[in-house]
Amino acid sequence: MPAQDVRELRIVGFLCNWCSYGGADTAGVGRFTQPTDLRIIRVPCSGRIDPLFIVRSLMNGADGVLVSGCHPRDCHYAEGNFYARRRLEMLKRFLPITGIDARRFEYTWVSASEGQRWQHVVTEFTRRIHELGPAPSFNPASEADWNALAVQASQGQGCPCHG
Amino acid sequence: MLKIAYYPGCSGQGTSLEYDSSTRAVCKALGVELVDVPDWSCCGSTPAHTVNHVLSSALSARNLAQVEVMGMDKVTTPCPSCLTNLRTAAHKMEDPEFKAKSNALLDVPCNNTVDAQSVLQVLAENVDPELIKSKVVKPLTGIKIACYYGCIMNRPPEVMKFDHHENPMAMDNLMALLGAEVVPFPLKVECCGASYGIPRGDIVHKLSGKLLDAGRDVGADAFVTACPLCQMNLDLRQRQINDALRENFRIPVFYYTQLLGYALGIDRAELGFEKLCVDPRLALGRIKQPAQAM
Amino acid sequence: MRIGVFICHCGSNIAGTVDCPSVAATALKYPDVVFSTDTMYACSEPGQDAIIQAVKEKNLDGVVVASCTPRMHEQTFRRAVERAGLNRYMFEMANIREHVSWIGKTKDLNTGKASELVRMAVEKLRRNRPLTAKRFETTKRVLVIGGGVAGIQAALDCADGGQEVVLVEREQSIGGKMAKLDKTFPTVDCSSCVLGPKMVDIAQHPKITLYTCSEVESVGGYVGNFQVTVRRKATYVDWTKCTGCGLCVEKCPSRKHPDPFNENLCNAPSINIPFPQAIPKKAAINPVSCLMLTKGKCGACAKVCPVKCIDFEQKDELVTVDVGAIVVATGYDLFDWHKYPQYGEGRYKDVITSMQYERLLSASGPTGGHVKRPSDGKEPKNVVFIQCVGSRDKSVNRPYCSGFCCMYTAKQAILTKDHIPDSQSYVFYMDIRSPGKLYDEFTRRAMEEYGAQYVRGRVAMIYPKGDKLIVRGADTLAGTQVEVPADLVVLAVGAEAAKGAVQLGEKLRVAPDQYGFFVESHPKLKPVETNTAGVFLAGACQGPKDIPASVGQGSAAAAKVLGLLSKAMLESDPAVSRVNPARCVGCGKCIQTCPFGAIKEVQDRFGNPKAEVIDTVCQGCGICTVTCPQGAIQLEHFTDNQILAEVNALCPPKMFANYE
Amino acid sequence: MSYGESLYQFGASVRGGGVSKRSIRYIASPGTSFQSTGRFAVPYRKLGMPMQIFDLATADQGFIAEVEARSHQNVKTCYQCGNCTAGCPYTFAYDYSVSQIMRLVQTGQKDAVLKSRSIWLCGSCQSCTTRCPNKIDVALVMDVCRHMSREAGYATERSVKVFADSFLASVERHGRAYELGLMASYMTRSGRVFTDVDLAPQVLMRGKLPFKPHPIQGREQVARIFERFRKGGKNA
Ligand SMILES: Cc1cc2nc3c(=O)[nH]c(=O)nc-3n(C[C@H](O)[C@H](O)[C@H](O)COP(=O)(O)OP(=O)(O)OC[C@H]3O[C@@H](n4cnc5c(N)ncnc54)[C@H](O)[C@@H]3O)c2cc1C
Ligand SMILES: Cc1cc2nc3c(=O)[nH]c(=O)nc-3n(C[C@H](O)[C@H](O)[C@H](O)COP(=O)(O)OP(=O)(O)OC[C@H]3O[C@@H](n4cnc5c(N)ncnc54)[C@H](O)[C@@H]3O)c2cc1C
Ligand code: SF4
Ligand code: SF4
Ligand code: SF4
Ligand code: SF4
Ligand code: SF4
Ligand code: SF4
Ligand code: SF4
Ligand code: SF4
Repeated sequence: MPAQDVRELRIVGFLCNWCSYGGADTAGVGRFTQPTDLRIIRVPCSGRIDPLFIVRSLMNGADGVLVSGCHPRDCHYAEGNFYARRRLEMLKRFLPITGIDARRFEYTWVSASEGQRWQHVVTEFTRRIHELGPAPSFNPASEADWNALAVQASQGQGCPCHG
Repeated sequence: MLKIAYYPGCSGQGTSLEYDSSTRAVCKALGVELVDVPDWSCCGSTPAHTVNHVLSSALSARNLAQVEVMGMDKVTTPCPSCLTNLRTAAHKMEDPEFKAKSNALLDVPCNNTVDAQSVLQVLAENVDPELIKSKVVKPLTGIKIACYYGCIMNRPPEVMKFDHHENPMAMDNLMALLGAEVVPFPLKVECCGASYGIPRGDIVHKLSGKLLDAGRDVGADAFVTACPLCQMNLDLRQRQINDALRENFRIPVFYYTQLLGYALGIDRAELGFEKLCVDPRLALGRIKQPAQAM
Repeated sequence: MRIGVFICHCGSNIAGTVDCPSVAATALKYPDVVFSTDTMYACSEPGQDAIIQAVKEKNLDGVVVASCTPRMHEQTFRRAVERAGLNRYMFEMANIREHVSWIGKTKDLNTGKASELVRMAVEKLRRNRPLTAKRFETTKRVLVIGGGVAGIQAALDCADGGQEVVLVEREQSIGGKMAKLDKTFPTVDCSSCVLGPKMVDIAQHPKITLYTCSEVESVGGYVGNFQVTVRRKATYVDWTKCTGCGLCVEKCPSRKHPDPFNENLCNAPSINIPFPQAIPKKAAINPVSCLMLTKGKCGACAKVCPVKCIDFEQKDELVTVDVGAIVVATGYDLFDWHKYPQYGEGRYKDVITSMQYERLLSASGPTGGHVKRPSDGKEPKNVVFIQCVGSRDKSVNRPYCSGFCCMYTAKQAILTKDHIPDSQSYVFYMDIRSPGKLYDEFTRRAMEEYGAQYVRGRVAMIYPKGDKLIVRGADTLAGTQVEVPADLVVLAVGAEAAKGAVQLGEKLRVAPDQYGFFVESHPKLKPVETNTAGVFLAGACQGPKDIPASVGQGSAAAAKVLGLLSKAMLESDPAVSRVNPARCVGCGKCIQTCPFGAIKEVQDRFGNPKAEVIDTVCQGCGICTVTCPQGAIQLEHFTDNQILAEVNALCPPKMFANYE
Repeated sequence: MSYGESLYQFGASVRGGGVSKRSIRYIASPGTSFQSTGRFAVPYRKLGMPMQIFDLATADQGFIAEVEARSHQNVKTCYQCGNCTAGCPYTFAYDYSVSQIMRLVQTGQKDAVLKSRSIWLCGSCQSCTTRCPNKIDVALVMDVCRHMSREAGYATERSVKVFADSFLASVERHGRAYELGLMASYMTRSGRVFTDVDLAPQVLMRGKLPFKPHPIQGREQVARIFERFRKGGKNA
């Protein structure tokens, strides 16, 4: 069942300005049809993406979060995406600990010319989120834990459960 | 005293009896105790690995397993062909899947804990050159020697992990230590024709002929080798080569252990010079007597 | 705050699948929005005028335009709001064309999505603050590092363009590799005849200061205002007095040290002028071999020098120069072919490198231009060239093509025939790479007119036989093995990064690639720029390049420098990071993380360490912002609060879920 | 003589302005190579034999995949530099040079590869493997091709196959190679009864060929290795 035929879910995208945002533009210019669920927030660099943003999105009820930056070694800021990769990898490992399905979060690399790739990424991710269905409602009581977790992920520190 | 498991290899029982006996003699003299691997079997040699790698590995692994039973973690063999098989088997068995396949052919599985090294490597790495020097009673002064290593003793380097794959020096250094004049032999690692002597003698004639020619070119009185196959091709087949190429080579081909034993003054009977086909006496005659050498 | 919202139809581009008036109507409900309308073409003259008019009439202090991608028209609208009297950063865009109307088919879903994107923009705008660019003056002086042909060209072009230039060269003379070459392809003209005059121009140009025997010690500052410290190494000769007469060179008794200029084919005296056309033409003492400096006795040069300029006590000297821009032109080095043991590892004297062969061919070389082989001085008849030595070979970690060796090998084959008419050249090659004007014709000429025998295949081994070297290779076109008895073997060694390039890159904050060549800003569109503003690249330091390309880049880098320094003042982008000293605990994490070295440590008035961003260096990536555990360093225009406002607009926090 | 004269020289003359006419020596040329054992001559790809035309579109992908899987090598990385051929001492005896074998594998020419002589004549000297710029274990690829050729029932160099078979039979029987028995077996199986008879006096005189095998206790164990192998443990 194509994702756009059912009720929209809430998917937040964080895209770096130079590559992936451009890639999404290229997909638009090429009229590569995509599901409408995704809303994109533009940031200068994937290295600017604080795990806190992702955590906050999920906490506030987003059904999925997609992050995309420049391909490794192609970063406009030389190495921002390496920082991003480290932090996001860490976050991915932490999510299940807090009861969030890690499949609701994904990161990828798309360059400004890869319109088709962007279409594919969005379609696939949206399909995945629709398969998972709407996110279960979240207990705000643990917000403090969440924030602590995000801070640790941003600094690339170890798993919070094991110190 | 260094104690190490010893795998003589099939040729040591036949065509290279003198290599085996001289190896045992020099090791003893240099304080390396060789303990025969009990009930060792053939490593499969080239035929096995050209038929199937698991079969080849299993044939070698049986022997590695025997060494494990001895409670030892190192085995040495004089024969580079055996060495290649033992090391290649161990190298391949680093892949657990392959190891399982190989072990499935065996009664007693091999844990792959044994490192196989050539006797040459053992001598080069574990015996103090000064000790060897001190034990030399008949320096090899006066003889010009070309050291020929054969193609597989050092290749491929990722598996063999000893000396240099294009310009090995272990024998050169040893012979120089004994006082011989080592001529720079450029084809140290070229192939002699390997085991094709029987099925395709013509190949051996050509390849070994090329080596003999290069040896003559650099003015060698004799070859020194560490490989029974090389020795056989160059020595036993030298007459065939002369016939095939209309040549007249008369270059004796020693095992390095024979000359080492000679220099150490080991009983001639154990060195087996009489087993060489090309008469070595002329070459040995070039060695100056110690009195003159000094 | 008073916000105005403009929803663009873009003809039917947006309006076709988005209900623009309804988006505009919805926007009016958002906080602080006091005006909302839809417009046919927001970017057109009338569209912009309408925005300006609305700002003035409705007294707006912020504008949201929902239209195409900001990558297209953000600047256009920023200039428009500026014309209306607002700060250019009091503006936000919502991308409802590329991200909505062009990719979604369903009108009501598109309309809903467009409304939400507008709401995000509004929420962000509510937290924007006016930002103003800093303006600063630039130092009208250029540093060129490396005096090869690329650096020489860049220096001359900059100086001719009116800028002062400081040229720093590591060796005793400028000229680089080109100074060692005999002739150059594809015209086979004499290398020193074309390069020599340029070198003289460097020496004589009133705007150029030349420091040879010098290296960059440290670099501080930022675009327009770098402070560079240069180490001038001791030459033990007072160059202000030395006339280059060469008397000392003749008299020096210590002559056993290999001569690097002649690629170690011969020895050089301890006091030397590397070659007749050297610039500057001054003598220098090699402290490693000089008898006086190593053993304390000799001094022959000091006795003979007519102007008494020998100074055994001379020390290295540090000079600091202020420059506005830097051109890096440090060139390349040659692959160490000893990594191929099958070529003899140096055991065979008649196996030499291509650069050594250039010296043998050169009239100013050790043999006076007579090709003699090193082992016995005989003239070689069979010369074998082996290409791709240390190039296109993964096993030695050099998978790339060095680009110019095919061409110089063809040149050397031609020159061999010129020098020794009864010689025969053989060239072992894998492919012939000769794109360029007159290049392929040139390699064809080597074969067709000069009879060079080209053999397609690599060489497996070289071994001596008698006084010949047998080269055993493959002829893959004939499908078999070949052997050639050679008198001389010339290895076309590949190019690799210059020694010390990585360390220099660290000082300049220019990243080297995995092989040590400097990375340009964009492989196609910014080939001489780097990611560090004000630092440019020229020549083979960016990747293997022949002389025409190196010179081209030298001029291109100069054009960039002149463009930069032609502005009286530079403006820095105000969307940079800023530290809140009250929150900063001085942990230094941001300093370590910033890829551009844009953060420095300062002390507040109590002596506590604090971070401080250098506006002009910061590139606005925001990596530091995520790193700071205190949230003390915030990237302006993309602060945590601004981005979280967008998140909240999109996914309202549960407790206020129904605030609408 | 110099050894050079004993080599077969084909099409070696060098054109162009050179003086030294025949200084490139072509060690072997496919299509023209010919070998002589002194006793009988075996023509390879006969002189004047027409070229084969390969249909690239019908490349046997399964064959490529199998060679890659069994050798753990990526044959696509071979860029046909010829370094393996340049170093291979056996080139003069081959019908396809080793780099040509690599190319034929790359293009999925299963028949040409499995029926070639080269894969049967490779001496496993490791020159190719050691020097390949792309770190391909070329000797291993040759080995694997020989395995596949054997499994497909080919034996292009029959004497080589018979020798290997005789050798392994001897090992299976005695646990170690029994050289005299191996020779006898080889001569009967190959029909080449005069092989090396000229050497017999030298060898026997020096006591180098024991008349009796050296049986070992574990020879049953060794025999079982072969037994299990034949029963299907062979999929390497
Ligand atoms: C054998 C051979 C023959 C060639 N023949 C030709 C030809 O015929 N035609 C042709 O077009 N090209 C030819 N080339 C290529 C040519 O050499 C290059 O294209 C050219 O030299 C590149 O110039 P460059 O200024 O970028 O680098 P370089 O010539 O390498 O100059 C770099 C300079 O920077 C200096 N330097 C390095 N590091 C530092 C540092 N840290 N601080 C200060 N100074 C430093 C060096 O000392 C050097 O003077 C040949 C190359 C070779 C190897
Ligand atoms: C099939 C193909 C694929 C390619 N792919 C790549 C690639 O992937 N990467 C790459 O780097 N390069 C590629 N190239 C090369 C690339 O096209 C050129 O390098 C590049 O276009 C050259 O740019 P230019 O501005 O010099 O010339 P052009 O692109 O030719 O531009 C010249 C312009 O001048 C105009 N013009 C001509 N005469 C006059 C006149 N008398 N008066 C006024 N205007 C005039 C022309 O209309 C044209 O607009 C490719 C080339 C081809 C053919
Ligand atoms: S003698 Fe003196 S002036 Fe002449 S080159 Fe030497 S140092 Fe310079
Ligand atoms: S002092 Fe040094 S440089 Fe001068 S002449 Fe003596 S050795 Fe040469
Ligand atoms: S330019 Fe030619 S010789 Fe040099 S690396 Fe490239 S292909 Fe090889
Ligand atoms: S003409 Fe084009 S395709 Fe041919 S070699 Fe040159 S660049 Fe390659
Ligand atoms: S990371 Fe934050 S707290 Fe640490 S020094 Fe930088 S700004 Fe200050
Ligand atoms: S925004 Fe980027 S460039 Fe600027 S200070 Fe932070 S890390 Fe450095
Ligand atoms: S050496 Fe390696 S890359 Fe070159 S042809 Fe042989 S297999 Fe291919
Ligand atoms: S291993 Fe085989 S193919 Fe490779 S070089 Fe040796 S004989 Fe030739």
